[in-house]
Amino acid sequence: MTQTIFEKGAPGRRAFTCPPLDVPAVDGLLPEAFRRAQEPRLPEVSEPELVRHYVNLSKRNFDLDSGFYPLGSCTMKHNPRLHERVAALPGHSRLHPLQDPARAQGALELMWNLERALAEVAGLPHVSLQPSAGSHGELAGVLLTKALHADHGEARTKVLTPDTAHGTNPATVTMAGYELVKLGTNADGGVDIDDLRAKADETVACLMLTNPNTLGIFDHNIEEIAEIVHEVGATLYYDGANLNAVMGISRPGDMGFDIVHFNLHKSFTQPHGGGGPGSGPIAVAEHIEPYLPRPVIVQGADGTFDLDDHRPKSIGKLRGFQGNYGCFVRSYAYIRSLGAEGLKDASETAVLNANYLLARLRTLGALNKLPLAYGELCMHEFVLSGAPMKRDLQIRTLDLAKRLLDHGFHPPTVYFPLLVDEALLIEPTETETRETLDAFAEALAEILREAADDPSVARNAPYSTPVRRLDEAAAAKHPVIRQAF
Amino acid sequence: MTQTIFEKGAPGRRAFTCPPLDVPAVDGLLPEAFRRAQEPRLPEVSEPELVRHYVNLSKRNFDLDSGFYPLGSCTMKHNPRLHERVAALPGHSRLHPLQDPARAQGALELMWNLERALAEVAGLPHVSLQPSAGSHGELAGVLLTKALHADHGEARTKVLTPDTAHGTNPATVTMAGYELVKLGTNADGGVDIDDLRAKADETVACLMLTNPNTLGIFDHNIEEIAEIVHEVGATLYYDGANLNAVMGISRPGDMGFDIVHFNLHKSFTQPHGGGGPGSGPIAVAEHIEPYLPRPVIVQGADGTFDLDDHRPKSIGKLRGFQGNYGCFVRSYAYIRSLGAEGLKDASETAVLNANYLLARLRTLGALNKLPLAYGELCMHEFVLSGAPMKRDLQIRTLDLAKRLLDHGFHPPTVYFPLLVDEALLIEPTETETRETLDAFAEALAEILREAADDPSVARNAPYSTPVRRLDEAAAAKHPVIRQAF
Amino acid sequence: MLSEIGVRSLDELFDRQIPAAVRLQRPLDLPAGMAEQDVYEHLRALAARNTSAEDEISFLGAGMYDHYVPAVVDMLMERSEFLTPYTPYQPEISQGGLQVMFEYQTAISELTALPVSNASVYEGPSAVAAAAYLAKLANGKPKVVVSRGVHPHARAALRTLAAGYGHEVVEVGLRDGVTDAAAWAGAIDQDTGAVIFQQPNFLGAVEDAAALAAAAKDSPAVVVGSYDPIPLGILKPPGEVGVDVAVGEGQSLGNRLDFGGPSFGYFAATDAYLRRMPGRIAGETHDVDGKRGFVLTLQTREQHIRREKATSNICTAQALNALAGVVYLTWLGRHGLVELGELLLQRTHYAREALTAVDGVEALHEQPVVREFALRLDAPVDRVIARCQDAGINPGFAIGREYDEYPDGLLVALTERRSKEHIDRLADILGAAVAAERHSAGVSA
Amino acid sequence: MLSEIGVRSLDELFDRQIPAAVRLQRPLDLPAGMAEQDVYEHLRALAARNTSAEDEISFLGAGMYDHYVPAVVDMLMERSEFLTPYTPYQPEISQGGLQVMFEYQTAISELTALPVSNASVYEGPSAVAAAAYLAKLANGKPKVVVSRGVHPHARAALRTLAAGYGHEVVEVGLRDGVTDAAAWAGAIDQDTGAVIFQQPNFLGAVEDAAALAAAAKDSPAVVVGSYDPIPLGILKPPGEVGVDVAVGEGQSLGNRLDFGGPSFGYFAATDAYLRRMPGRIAGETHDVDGKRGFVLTLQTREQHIRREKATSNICTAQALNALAGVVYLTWLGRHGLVELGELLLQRTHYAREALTAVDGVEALHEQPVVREFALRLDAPVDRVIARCQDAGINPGFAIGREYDEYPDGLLVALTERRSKEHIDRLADILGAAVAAERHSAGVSA
Ligand SMILES: Cc1ncc(COP(=O)(O)O)c(C=O)c1O
Ligand SMILES: Cc1ncc(COP(=O)(O)O)c(C=O)c1O
Repeated sequence: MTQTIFEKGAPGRRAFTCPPLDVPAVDGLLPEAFRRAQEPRLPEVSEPELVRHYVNLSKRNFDLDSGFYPLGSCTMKHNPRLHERVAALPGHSRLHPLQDPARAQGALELMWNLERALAEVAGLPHVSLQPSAGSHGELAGVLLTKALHADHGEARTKVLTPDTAHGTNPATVTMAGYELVKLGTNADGGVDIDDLRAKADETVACLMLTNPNTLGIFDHNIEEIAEIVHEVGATLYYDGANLNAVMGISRPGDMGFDIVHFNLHKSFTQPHGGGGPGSGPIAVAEHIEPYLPRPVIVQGADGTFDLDDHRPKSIGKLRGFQGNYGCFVRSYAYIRSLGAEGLKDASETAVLNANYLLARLRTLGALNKLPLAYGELCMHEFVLSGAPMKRDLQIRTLDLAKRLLDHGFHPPTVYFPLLVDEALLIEPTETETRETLDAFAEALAEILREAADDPSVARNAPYSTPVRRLDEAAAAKHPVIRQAF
Repeated sequence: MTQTIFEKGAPGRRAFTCPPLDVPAVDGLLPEAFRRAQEPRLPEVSEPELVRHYVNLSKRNFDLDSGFYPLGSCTMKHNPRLHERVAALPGHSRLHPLQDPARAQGALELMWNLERALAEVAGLPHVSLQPSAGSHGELAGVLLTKALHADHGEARTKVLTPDTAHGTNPATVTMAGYELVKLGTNADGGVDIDDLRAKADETVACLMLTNPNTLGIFDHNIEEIAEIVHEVGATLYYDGANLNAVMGISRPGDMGFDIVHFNLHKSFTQPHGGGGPGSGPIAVAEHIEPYLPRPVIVQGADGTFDLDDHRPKSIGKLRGFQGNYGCFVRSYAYIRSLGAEGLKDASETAVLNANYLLARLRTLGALNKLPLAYGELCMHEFVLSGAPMKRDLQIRTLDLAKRLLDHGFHPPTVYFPLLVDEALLIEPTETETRETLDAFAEALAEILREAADDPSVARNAPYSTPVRRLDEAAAAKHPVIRQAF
Repeated sequence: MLSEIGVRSLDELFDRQIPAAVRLQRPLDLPAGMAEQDVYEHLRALAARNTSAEDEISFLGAGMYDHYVPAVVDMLMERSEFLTPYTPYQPEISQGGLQVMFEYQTAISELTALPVSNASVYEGPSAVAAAAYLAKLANGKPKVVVSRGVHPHARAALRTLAAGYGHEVVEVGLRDGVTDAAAWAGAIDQDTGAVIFQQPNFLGAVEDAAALAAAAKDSPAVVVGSYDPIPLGILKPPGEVGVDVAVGEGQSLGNRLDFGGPSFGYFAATDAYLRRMPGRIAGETHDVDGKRGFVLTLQTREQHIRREKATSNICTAQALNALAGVVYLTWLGRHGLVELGELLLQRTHYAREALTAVDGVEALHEQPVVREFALRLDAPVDRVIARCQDAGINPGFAIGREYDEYPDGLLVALTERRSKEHIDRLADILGAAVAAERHSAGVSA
Repeated sequence: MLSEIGVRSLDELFDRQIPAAVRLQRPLDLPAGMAEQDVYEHLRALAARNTSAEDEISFLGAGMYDHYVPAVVDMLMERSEFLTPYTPYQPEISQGGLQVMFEYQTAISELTALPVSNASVYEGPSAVAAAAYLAKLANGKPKVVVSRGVHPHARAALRTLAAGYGHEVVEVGLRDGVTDAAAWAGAIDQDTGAVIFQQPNFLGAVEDAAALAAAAKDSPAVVVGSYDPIPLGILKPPGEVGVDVAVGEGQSLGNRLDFGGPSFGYFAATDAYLRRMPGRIAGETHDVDGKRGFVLTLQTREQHIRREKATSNICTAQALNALAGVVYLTWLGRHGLVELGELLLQRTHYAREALTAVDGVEALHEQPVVREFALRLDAPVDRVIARCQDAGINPGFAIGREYDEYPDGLLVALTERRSKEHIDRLADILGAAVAAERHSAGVSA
C-alpha cells in the first residue's frame, strides 16, 4: 500500500542544509503578533528518501516517452530533448522577468521571432505571447472582443459556440460576462449554417470555433461562416487546439478568423508535465491590435527590442510579467528545428497517421462496432462512436478504454465531444510510427473480439495497472484532499 | 518479447540531421582502397523511437534510486544529485584534457584539493588520481612496488594476498608479472600471522590487504603485519574498497600501509552507472613518490598549478591524460559537502547500520540458519554463511538471493568471499534508513520461514521480475554476443 | 499507407477536405530547419545576450526571486514519467502524478493553515483575479476592494478580468508602507464582495493581516490574502488571521525565474469554498480491491463537466511546476523552511541597516520586513540602477516604474543566495552610484 | 539502534574492533561541510577558471574531440535506472543494462567489422596496452612492435604495463607522416607477439592498414589496430584489412570531454580471441519460461571467477559511457555516421587547404586525412598557440610536446561543430599570430 511523503521519514531528518548565518543575529525583528506559533508540518526526510519516494511515484505514471498516447484534442507529440537542454541554459532559466530590457535582448529577440513565426502560421499580423494556456488565450480573445465593441460604443451580450466545442469555450464565455448561445452541428459534422444565420445578430459579440473541430472535421463552409459572423459585426475566434492539422496548409487568418489562440503545448510540443505548464499565445487581426495585453514587444529603429507598457486601449494584463517564457524557448527551438517545410510535414504526417489508423481499423472490422461518427476521411484526429459496441457487446467506451491500459496504451479521449454517443476521440500525432499505429489498431480489434466472447473481461479491466478501477464517487462524496495528521 | 534497437525502426528513419556542407565539395579525397564499401548496419530509428526504446529498457533495471542495494563490498551509498549538476557545468564537462594548464587552473586546483583531501583521509602524503578504477589502482600500486625494488637493484618475484582477497587482487598480481602466494585466515577472520611469517621473505615484493577485509573484520594485528612485511623489505598495499568503514576513524597510513587505492565510486559516491565509470586514485608514502604515474600536479610559488610530465623515475602512464576528471568533480563535491565531520559521520553511520542490521537479524532468529561467519560485531559490512540454511531448509544462498528480488530488494553479494560456504556479504551503507533495514531483515526472516514450509518457492524464484531465472550455461555454451542480421 | 487509406496522394487527403480558397498556396515564410547542434548554438547565443542572475549579483525581486533550486528538483522534473504525461484523466495509470498533487495540496494546506488547496493555477497575479471571481460567484456583490500593497500585475490582472465578469475595483492606498487602515475600513461596505491584500506587501512590509481581515468581518466580503510562501515558516499563516482564500506566486518554491514563467499559483481556502475552487483537485479513494489510490475529484466544478456553469475555465494548469514546489518544500523540510525564514529575516535586517547607512539612501518605510524592503534614493533611480549593473550588481527594482507615488523608490530583495559579502558589496557600489549621480546632478545644476 | 546492537555508544563499536594505536585521535584536517548552494557556487567558480570548448573556438583534438553530444544522451545517462545500479550481477533485475551492452557490442562489431566486442574497457590508451597483454597471454612472444603513429599516451601505457608482465616494446618511426613500411617490416620477426598501429595515426594521416597488417602475416603477431570510431562510416574497417584486435577511444561517441575522462575504450576481436577478451561480455539467452533475456557471459575469463588466471584484472569498467556510445550511434544511425564522415572529410580538406595557404604555414605531410591534420609552423608553436587563444581560438595541439622529431608541428582537429566560418577565422588569426611571431623574432634577431 502506497505511503505519502508525510507518512515517511522521522523527526530531525532533512535534505536541506541551511547556509550559515553570516550577519550579527538580532532579536525581535518580527513582532510576536506576526510570528507563526507552530511551523507547517512539512515532511522530514533525507535526500535519499526524497529521491526514492518520488522516483518510485514516477513509476506509477504512464507517459509519452514510454508509450502511445492518442489522447484526442491534446496532440501528444514527442517532446524533443533538445528543448529541455536549451530551456535550462542559465541565460534563459535564471533571467529575471524585471531585468532591464536592454540587458534581456536575447530573450526579447526570441519572443519577437516567435511572435513573427506564429503570426505567419496563423495568417494574422499581431501576436501576444502572454496567456498561460489555451483557455487563458480564449479569455484574452473574448475580452479583446469586448474591448473592441466597447471602443465602438457597443455592448453585445452573446457569444456563440457549436455543441462540439471544448468545455473551456463555454466556460470562458461565462467568465467574460457573456451569455452562451449554442449552435447545432450539420450532417457533415460542421456548423449548422441555418442555425447560425438564425442566431447571428447585433447582440452577438463573437463566434468561437475550432477548425478542424473536435470531430476532426474541417468545416468546408468556413468562408460562409466568416461572412455571416462579420456581417453582424461579431468577431470570429479560432480555438487553436487543433492547429496541428493545418500548419503550413491552411491559415486561420485566411479562413476569416480575427483572433486565434495557440496551444504551444500541443502543436508546438511542450512536455505536458502531468497537466501543465502550457502556453496560449494569441494572434489577432489589425483592427484588434490596439487592445492586446500589455506589455507588447517593440523593435526600435536601431534593431533593439523593448517592452511597451503604455497602451491606452489595452485590455491590461492577464497575468504577471510576459508569459511562460520557458515554453517560448522550447516552441521557438521546435520551429527553428523543423523550419517551414518541417512544420508542414508535421501536419501532413499527423493527418496521414490519423487516416491510416482509421483505415486500419476499418480493415480490421473494428468500425462495425465503433463507427466513425462523421464523414469518411478525417484531419489529424477522428471520433468513433461506441454506441453499437455498447448495444451489441455490452461493453461501454469506458470499458474499452480501461482494457486498453492492459495492452500498454493510453486510451483516447473518451465521452467527448458530447454530441457523439459513447465517443472515442483518437489523435495519433505525426511522431508515431506505422508499427505503433498497427499495434494499437490490433489491440482495439482484439478487445472487441474478446468482448464478443466475454464482456466481463473488459468490464472489470484494468488488471495490470498499479491500482485498478478507483471509486470516484466515494472520493467526491467524502472528499479527502489532504493528508490528515 | 523484448526487441533490440536493431530489430526496430525502418530504412531511412533517423534522429540525426547532418549540418549542411558549407565548403566546396571535392571528389576523391580518400583513395578508393581506403574507402569502406558497405556502411555499418546501425539502427534506423527516429528520436521518439530511440527515446522510447531506451526509456523502456531502463525500466527493466533495478537501481539504487528505487530501492535498497546492500551489495557487499560495493558501497552502494546514495549519489547526491548535486554532483551530476556540477559535473555537467561546461567549464568542467567541455574542458579538453590537453588545454594549456594555464587555462585550466580551475580543474587543476580541484584535482590538487582532491589529492590533498585523499592524502589526509589515507594518512599518506602523495596522491595520483590517474587510475581508472580500483583494479587499475591495484595495478599501479604493484607496478610502483616493482619500480621501487628495481630502483634498488632488487628483483622480487612474489606477492602475498589473503584468501579473503577480492578477485582483482590476484588478477593484478599476475598482470604485474608476479607469482601469487596465498595467505590463510585465522579464527578471528584476520590474516594468519604464522602463515605470513612463514611466507614473508626477501622474494616477496608486496602484501595486498583489505582492512577491514571482505569479511567486514578489522584486522587487529595490523601493526604486527606491517612490521613483518616491512622487515623483509616488501611494501604493504591497502585495497581501499572498504575505506567507507574508517574515514576519519583510522587511516591506512597510520596502520603502516605504504600504498593505498581509493574507489571513488564507493567511499566517495560516484553513480555506479551499471558497471562504471569509476575512479581509483592511489596514495603513497614518501619513498614511493618518485615512481608515481606522470604527469603529477605541481603548485608554483605564485600559487598557480601545472602538470609535470618530466618524472625520470615514474612508472609512466596507466592511461591517457589525467584520469577520470568527471569523477573527481563529483567526489570533490562530496568531500566539500560533508567536510571533516561529515565524512567521519558517514563511516560511523555505515558501521552502525551494518551492526544494527546484524542485530535485527539476530533478534529475528535469522542467524540460526544464516550464522555470522566470523566475530560478533562487524565494521561496515558482514558475512553470513548459508550453509545451515542449505542443509536444513534445502535452499541455497542463490535461492535466497533470487527470492529477495520478489521482495523488491537487491540481494547482497553472494558466494564471496570464497572461504565462507554459501556466503552472503551484506553492506547496507550509511544512507539507508532504519525503516529500510528493518524491512530488509524482515524479508530475510520471512524467506527463511517460507522455505521451512516449502523450499520450492525460493528455489523457483523470482516470479515478479521482467524475466525469471536465465539459462547462463546455454549462454556460455553457444555464445550469442551480438545481434545477427 | 496511402493505399491503405485509399487515396493516391497526400494532397488528395487535403483537397478532399479543405476548400482550395483557404489552402495556403505557398510555403510558410519561415527559415529552413536546422540541425540540433545549430539550434543549440543559436539558443545559446540568444541566452548569452541576457544578463541573468548567473551573470550579476542580483537583488531583484518584486514578485519573483532567485532562490537556489536544489538538484533533486531538476532531476525529478526531467523524469519522463513526470515530464511527458498530460492531465491524469486515467487514474489507474496516473497514480504518481495524482499522489504528487495530493501531497502538494497537503503542503500548501500546511503552509497556509487552510484546509483546502487545489492542485495549482497558472501563477500568482492571475490567482488573485481568480480569487475575486470566486467571490463574485459566491456572493454576487459588485465591488472588490484591493490594497495598493498588492502586486501591480495582480491588480492589473484583476481589473482585466473584472472588466469581463463585472466587478468594480476600488484601490486603497498605502500609508507608512502598509495599507491605510482607515481608508481600507472606509472602502468596505455591504456591496463589497471581496477584499484583497498582500503579505508581505509589494514594498516588503509585513501587514497587520489580522486587522485587515477583521475590518471586513461585518461585510459579505471574502477575505483574500496573497502570500509569499517563503516567509510562511515564520509569519502567521493566513488561516490563523481570518483569511478565507489565500493565493500566491509559487515560483520561489523550487521554480526557476525563466524570465517570468512557467511557475505556478497556489490557491487555498476554507472549507466553505471547497466546491467553488477553480482547477484540479486530487482526492484519496480506493480501488475495487480496496487498494489506496488517488483521483481527480469534485470535477463537477470544472469546465469539461459543467461547461458554462464551471467555477473557472482553467484546464491545463501547472502540474509540473507544482511538483517542483512540493519537492522543494520536502527538501527544505519542516525545520528547513523555518531556518530559511530566519536567515532571510536576519540578512534582510542587516541589508536594510547597511543600505540606509549609505549617503543619499533612506528607508521608504519603517515597517517590519522579512525578505524585501523599500528605499528612497536621493538620485535618479534608473540611472543609479544602471551604474550598479555596470559594476556587476543589480540593486533591485525601481518602484517608480509601477508607483507614481514613489518615484524615488528602490525595492531590494534577498534570497539565501545573497550573502553578507554580497550585501556589503551592494552597499559600496550603491553608495558610489548615488554619489556619482548626485555629483553629476550638482555639476549639471 | 545502539541498544538493539547491545553497545552503549558508537565509540564502543569502534573501540572493540580497532586497536587504539591505529585510531585517529583528532578530526580530519579538512574544511567543514557546506550547504548545497555553496558547494554549487564553489564548483561553478572553479569551472569559470577553465577555458572550455564553450569559451573558445577549439581545434584541439589529439585523442579527444569536441563533438556535439545530443540531448537524448544526457537524458538517458541521467535516468536513475541507468545511472545508479552497479554491474548486472543479478540479470533478472538488470535486463535494461544487459540489453544495452548487447546492443553496444553489436554496434561496435558493425563499426569494426569484427565479430566479437566486449562491453567496454577503461579508455583508449589503456585498451592498446590491454590488447598487447591479450597477445602475451595468447602467444607468449617477448616482443611488441608499435608504430610511433600510435597515440603517445597509448605507447606510454603500453610500456608501463609491459614493464609488469614483460613485453619488450619496439617503436617504429614515421616517414612522410605514416608508419615507415620498411622499418615496420624489418622490426617484425618470429619473436613478435603483437604489432600495433593507429588509424588515422596521431598526425591525422590515414595509414595503409592492409599493408601494415600484411607485413605481420608470416609472424605469430596479433595485429592490433587502434581506430578512431568517427571516420569508420567511410574508412575501411579493421575487420576487412586483417586486423585481429581493434581497440580505440570511445569518447567521441556521445561522451563529453570531461578534461580527459570518464569515457570508454572499445575492444573488438576475431572469434579466435573470444575467450581471451578482457572485461564484461553480455550474451543472449532465455529464462525458465523461454523468454528472451541477457546475461553476463563467458565469465570464466574474469577475475571474480578465475582470479590469478583471469585474462585481465578489470572489474568496474565504463558501462554508462558505453551506453552513451550506443545511444549516440543509434542517434546518428546507419546513414548519419556516413554523412558525418563525409562532412568531416570535406571540411578537413578545406581547412588543410586554407591553413597551408597561410604564410609561414605548411603541411607536415601530404597523406590523406579525414578529421585531423598536421602542419609545420615557421614560428614558435607554443607562442603562436597562445596568441591564437588570446584571440579566442584554439588552433590545436603542439606536436613537439610529444614528438622531438616535430618541434614545429601543429595538429589541427575538426568536428561537425567547427564550421567553414570557424575555419576561415582560424586561418586569419593563425596567419596573424605566425606573422607577429616571425616579426618579433626578426626584431629580436
Ligand atoms: C479543443 C480545445 N480547446 C481548448 C482547450 C484548452 O486548452 P488549455 O488546456 O491549454 O487551456 C483544449 C485543451 O484541452 C482543447 O482540446
Ligand atoms: C574488495 C575489492 N577490491 C577491489 C575491487 C575492484 O575495484 P574496481 O571494481 O573499482 O576495479 C572491488 C570492487 O568490486 C572490491 O570490492
